[in-house]
Amino acid sequence: MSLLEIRGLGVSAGAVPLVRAVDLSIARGETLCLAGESGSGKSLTALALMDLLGPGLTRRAAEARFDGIDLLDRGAATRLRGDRMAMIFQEPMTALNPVFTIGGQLEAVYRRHRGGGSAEARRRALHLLERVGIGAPERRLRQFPHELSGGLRQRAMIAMALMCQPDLLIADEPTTALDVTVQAEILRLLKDLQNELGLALILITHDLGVASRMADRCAVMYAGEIVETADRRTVFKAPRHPYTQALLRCIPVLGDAAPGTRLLDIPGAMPPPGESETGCAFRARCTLAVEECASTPPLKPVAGGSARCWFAQ
Amino acid sequence: MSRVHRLIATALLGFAALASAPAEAGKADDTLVYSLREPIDNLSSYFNSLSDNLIISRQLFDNLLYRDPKTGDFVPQLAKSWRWVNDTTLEFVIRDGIKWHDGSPFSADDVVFTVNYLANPELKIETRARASWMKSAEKIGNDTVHIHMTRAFPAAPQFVATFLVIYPKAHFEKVGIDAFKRAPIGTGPYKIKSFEPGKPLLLERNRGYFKDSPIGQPSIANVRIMFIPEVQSRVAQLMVGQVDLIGDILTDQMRDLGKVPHLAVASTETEQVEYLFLDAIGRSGETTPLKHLKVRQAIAHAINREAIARNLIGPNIPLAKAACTHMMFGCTDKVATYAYDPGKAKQLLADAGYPNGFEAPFVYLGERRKVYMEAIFSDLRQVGIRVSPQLVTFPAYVKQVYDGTAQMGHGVAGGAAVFDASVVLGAFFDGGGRDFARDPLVIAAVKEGGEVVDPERRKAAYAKALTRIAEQVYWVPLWSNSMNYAFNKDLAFEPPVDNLPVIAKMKWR
Amino acid sequence: MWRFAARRLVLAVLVSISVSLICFSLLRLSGDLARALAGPQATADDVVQIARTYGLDRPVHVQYLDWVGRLLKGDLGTSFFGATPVLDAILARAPVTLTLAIGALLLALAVAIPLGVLAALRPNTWLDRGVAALAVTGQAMPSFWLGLILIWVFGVRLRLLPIAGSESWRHFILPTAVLAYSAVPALMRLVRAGMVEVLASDYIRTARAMGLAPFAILFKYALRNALVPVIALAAVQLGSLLAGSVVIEAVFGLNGIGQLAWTSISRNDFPVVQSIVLVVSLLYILLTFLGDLLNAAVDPRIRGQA
Amino acid sequence: MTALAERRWPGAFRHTSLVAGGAVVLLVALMALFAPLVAPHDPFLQNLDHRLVPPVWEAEGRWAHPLGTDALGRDYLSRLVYGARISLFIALSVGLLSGLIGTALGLAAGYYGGWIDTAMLFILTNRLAMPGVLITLAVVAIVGGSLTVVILVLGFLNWDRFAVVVRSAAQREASRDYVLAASAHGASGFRIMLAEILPNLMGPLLVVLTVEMAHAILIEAALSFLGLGVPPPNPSWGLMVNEAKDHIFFHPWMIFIPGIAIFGLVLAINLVGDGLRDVLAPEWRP
Repeated sequence: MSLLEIRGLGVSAGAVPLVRAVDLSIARGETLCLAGESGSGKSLTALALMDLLGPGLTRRAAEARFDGIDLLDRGAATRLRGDRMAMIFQEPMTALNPVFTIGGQLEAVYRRHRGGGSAEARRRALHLLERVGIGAPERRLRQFPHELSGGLRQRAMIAMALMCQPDLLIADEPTTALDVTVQAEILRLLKDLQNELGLALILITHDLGVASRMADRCAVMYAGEIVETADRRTVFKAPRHPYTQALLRCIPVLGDAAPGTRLLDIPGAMPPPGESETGCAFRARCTLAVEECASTPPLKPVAGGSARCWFAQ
Repeated sequence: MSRVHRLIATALLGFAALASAPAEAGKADDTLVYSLREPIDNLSSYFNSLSDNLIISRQLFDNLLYRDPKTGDFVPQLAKSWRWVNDTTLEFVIRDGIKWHDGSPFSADDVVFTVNYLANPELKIETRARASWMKSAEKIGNDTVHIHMTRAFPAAPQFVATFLVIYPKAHFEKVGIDAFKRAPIGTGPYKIKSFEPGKPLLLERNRGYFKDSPIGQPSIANVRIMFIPEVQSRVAQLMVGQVDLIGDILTDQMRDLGKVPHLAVASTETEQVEYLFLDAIGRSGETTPLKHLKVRQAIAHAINREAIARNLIGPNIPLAKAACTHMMFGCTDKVATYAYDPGKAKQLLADAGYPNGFEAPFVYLGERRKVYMEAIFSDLRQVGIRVSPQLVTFPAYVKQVYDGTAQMGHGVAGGAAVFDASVVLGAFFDGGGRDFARDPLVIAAVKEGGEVVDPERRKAAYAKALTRIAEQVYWVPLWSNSMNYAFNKDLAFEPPVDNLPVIAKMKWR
Repeated sequence: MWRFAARRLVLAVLVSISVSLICFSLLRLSGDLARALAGPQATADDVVQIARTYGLDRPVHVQYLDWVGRLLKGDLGTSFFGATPVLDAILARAPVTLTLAIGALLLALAVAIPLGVLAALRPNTWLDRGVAALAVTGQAMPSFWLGLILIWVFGVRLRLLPIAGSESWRHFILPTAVLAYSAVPALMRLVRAGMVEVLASDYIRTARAMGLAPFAILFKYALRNALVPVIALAAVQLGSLLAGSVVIEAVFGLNGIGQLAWTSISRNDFPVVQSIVLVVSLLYILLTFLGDLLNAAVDPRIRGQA
Repeated sequence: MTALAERRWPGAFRHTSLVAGGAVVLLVALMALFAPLVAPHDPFLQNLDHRLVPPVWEAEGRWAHPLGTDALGRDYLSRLVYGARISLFIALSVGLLSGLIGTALGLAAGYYGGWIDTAMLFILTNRLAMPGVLITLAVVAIVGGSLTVVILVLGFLNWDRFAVVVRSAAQREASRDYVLAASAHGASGFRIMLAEILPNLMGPLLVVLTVEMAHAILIEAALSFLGLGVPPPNPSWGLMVNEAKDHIFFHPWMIFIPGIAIFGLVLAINLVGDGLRDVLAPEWRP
């Protein structure tokens, strides 16, 4: 049975839908990559999962369960956050509170969910800082975020997310803001931690190179919809959706892309939210587009996954 | 007491304060609440030139002489009798049986001490002019004192009656000036109950006040003096009954307050004269139009003094004909006068070469005069004289006058309760810094009047000066300065012409 | 931290020196002091005598150095009127003005912080609009006018509150309210803007993602960050409230420093005027200095910059 | 995108406020410009027989003087109309003068940096440390109040906001490509500041200008209230409040009318300023 099961998740700003009909599931120990261009709704999907949407944004879903617990019940979702589900973000520079020490911020999470004295929380924080590869953890605990480099801060963020031994970690572009060398280290760390702790990991990235290295399964998003979801092999070797195909054409060597390779060269631009209510959102940029594409295609099951295209087989 | 107890106590006290109504003034608790203007730091009229301080001094201290406001005569107060020994010496015989507030006896030594203390030119008092006429005092026998003057000073009795309050030698020498300023002891009808700067001054009746005092015995038991600079706040306090007596209010306010059922109002002329001065000799610049007699006459004709006085000054305030008030010794009204006649004013301006009028700055003092000053400007404007008014503070005013940069302006002369034409003429027509006429004829006459002691010769000299001033329109005399009061109907109060109310004379009805 | 404090301190001292110089020279622009002091009945001799007694016949720079020399010994000089030591005159009135200014600042903060936070939490609602309206009207209200109107309504019509004076805390209600109203808009806008910015910040999202209690997020995390600039502004505001109390004290008959300043200005009592200007300036410098230190204490980033 | 929208006051309110504020300011400006046509009487003409006539909504009001007459019998409406001229003139002159000083200092400090910046910041700290109200009072008390004096004193004391805003804007602009390009082409610093940087600061400058104009009107009113502002017989609104305060308890309408006029104009200018800020320079929101 999967750890997280989502059906029909949507996010909208007032009447404007930003994310539509997203189905997702992830099992313990699995890595799911949410890939797509910026603005495709990856981050919003993740934030909606965590119930962290900003003011003015609303979410709805047909079903959302985490280990059997109904995530649509706000109280339940709040109790899970930071405890069994944790999330880390793109900008380590701003994601930590500037006026509290690293230790203070880590310990606050533990005490919130586990209670107990600060000594216990401190031991846990020390242990995790060491585990995520931060040297001299005693000293780091007393430091403020601005005294740490970007890479160290992201490690501290990961440590904070792991304070309560979560079952699911959502990492929203965790390496995008970092130097290339640091990127690789952080990704390796995430992979190791996942193996060690049996974490389910949802990795959000626009970098197909990262996805191809990390993912067990991959979901490609376009204009607020999942257009293709499949295991890594299928997505990178035999993509079914024209968008996925176009994306992969942009990468020099298939399946062998180096981290940092960007999605760049599909002519045209993603339609702004709320523009097309019906039809395939990709049809304006699609080389295969025909009249039929003006009506919305369903997510069709295909070998190894499913794809939202009339032509997918 | 525990912290909780303290908190509860504080809360209860706060609640009690909220529940109790503000202290009401009035007859019921035999407390007169009198609201003055300027907050004071000390209670010595020598070390504080504010006129309000003189009012307070009046209640706490006595002078050697008292000027009867009805007759204008100087009657002995602390003195039993007095006389001029010669042009520069006054003699006073001291009463016995008078006691200071602390019970010690008043004596001639106190008088000698006070005069000699003030006469010291090194003493830092900003009211130097009130003392600089005195050279020294000398005890002649047990109860007789001579005051020697620095120069012949005919107005001396006036200064004695107004400014020369007597201090207790022994007490003063014991505590020193700094302590005395805060907790003075006098012989006056009221003594201090409490004084803290920033708080109301509380006085209580002096039950041992000497029986023969010309001001009589104090009747009201307690006095609370508040200091409220903003006239509206004073008016409001009177209206809601927190205050019994206020002065220095506008005529319009007085009229309106008179309609309030529980209030009464009164207005009086004072010993001061209001005037316009004109730069007749070009101190401010050779080109000033005011050098022309016709222009000055035009100004005198342009102002509807009658209408302004009736509407804005007060119902019974006399117009001034000469540069003095009728209350002053030496004043006369047999001088040239100029009736309101804008047509003639325009004609005179045209004759002087200003058919289209001219522009001139106009300097004046005093927030509360603003309304009728504007009326004057408006009258001048009607005949083509466009003044740009400058309402300035006293120092800036003095500077403009002394430096002669002012072309024309408004002023108030006399005052400080000196009922003598010398106080006007000696200050403004002596050829000195404030003289914009510098007319040798006037200067000579004023000098004579200021030096001789013979009353008839003084009168003649002043009449000569005043006639010349009016002929040449060096000044445009306006009217007697007035003072308006409003007070609780329960209070029997008669406004004094010297602006210095005596609380001992007030009673509850 | 110490280096930061030391640098601020040096700046504060430099500014104090130049402020004292400016105060002194500015106020010497006016007329002949001795003459003004001497009063209307004075003769020319009296004027000379007064100039000598008060040392006004000395060259200006001598007068300045003399003044500064005494200042360093804690002697602010002696008032021309009443021969009172200026320090005594100021200290005697300080309680009234400080009660007024601090009361107004506390009241303003008590209004501005909750309303600013509420408006930030509920942007684009009627509440937010109401708060915005309060801010805009507060900025446009002539305080002397409001004061007079309140006296008319509460003092004369309703007779609920005393009109003038400073004898009880009830006397302070109206003036404190009027003064606070003028200080609220700037503080409230700053709180709201700060809260909006902080609430939208990544670290608040992090805190929520970590499941921290909403109450703790709002008050411990968000407000603390949003209040960093408010502290500095509050320190500055206290200075301007002191200066702004001139008008309020005149209207409500409060005998405080503002009143002292106003009467001294209108009779050119130099020692008092220049001392008050100096004291208010120094207080401002001190407050901004403390504000900086407080900011540094709250926000570790500032400490680092020095 | 949401973050940006949240930073401003509510959208609908913002637009109405800009429109409403602008309409009031425009109305007052027109009234000031065409005062002789709008005012029913000569604002200086006194009539001592018709003093303190109440406005039409009071029992004894009459249409000859819709807003009544003052203590000298001058028509209140006419004085209000002419008073708009003075208030706006003061607001504009003070705004321009302080704007000139503040912009010059801020530009030089922001563009050149270094010791010029340090010196400017020192001057600014000094200025901020001086109690503006007290200094204004003292200076006006010494030299005497006149329109020119009031404008000069306020202009020379209220440049700080301009300087602060222009300095940081200039710092930002100075590092932009177009400035570097101009500088590479050998343009002088002075030219770059005036021709390249200044035009890009118009948005924030306009916003600060509204703030300072509103401020100037309020300060002038306070000065006039203490009797140190614009001298009579000018119908300044502050002076009208000052003259009316003598009658507050018996003729309260006298103080309400000019008080509301000041409040309304300052409010309108502030609304325009807030609106402009949202439109032109959202990053300058406090």
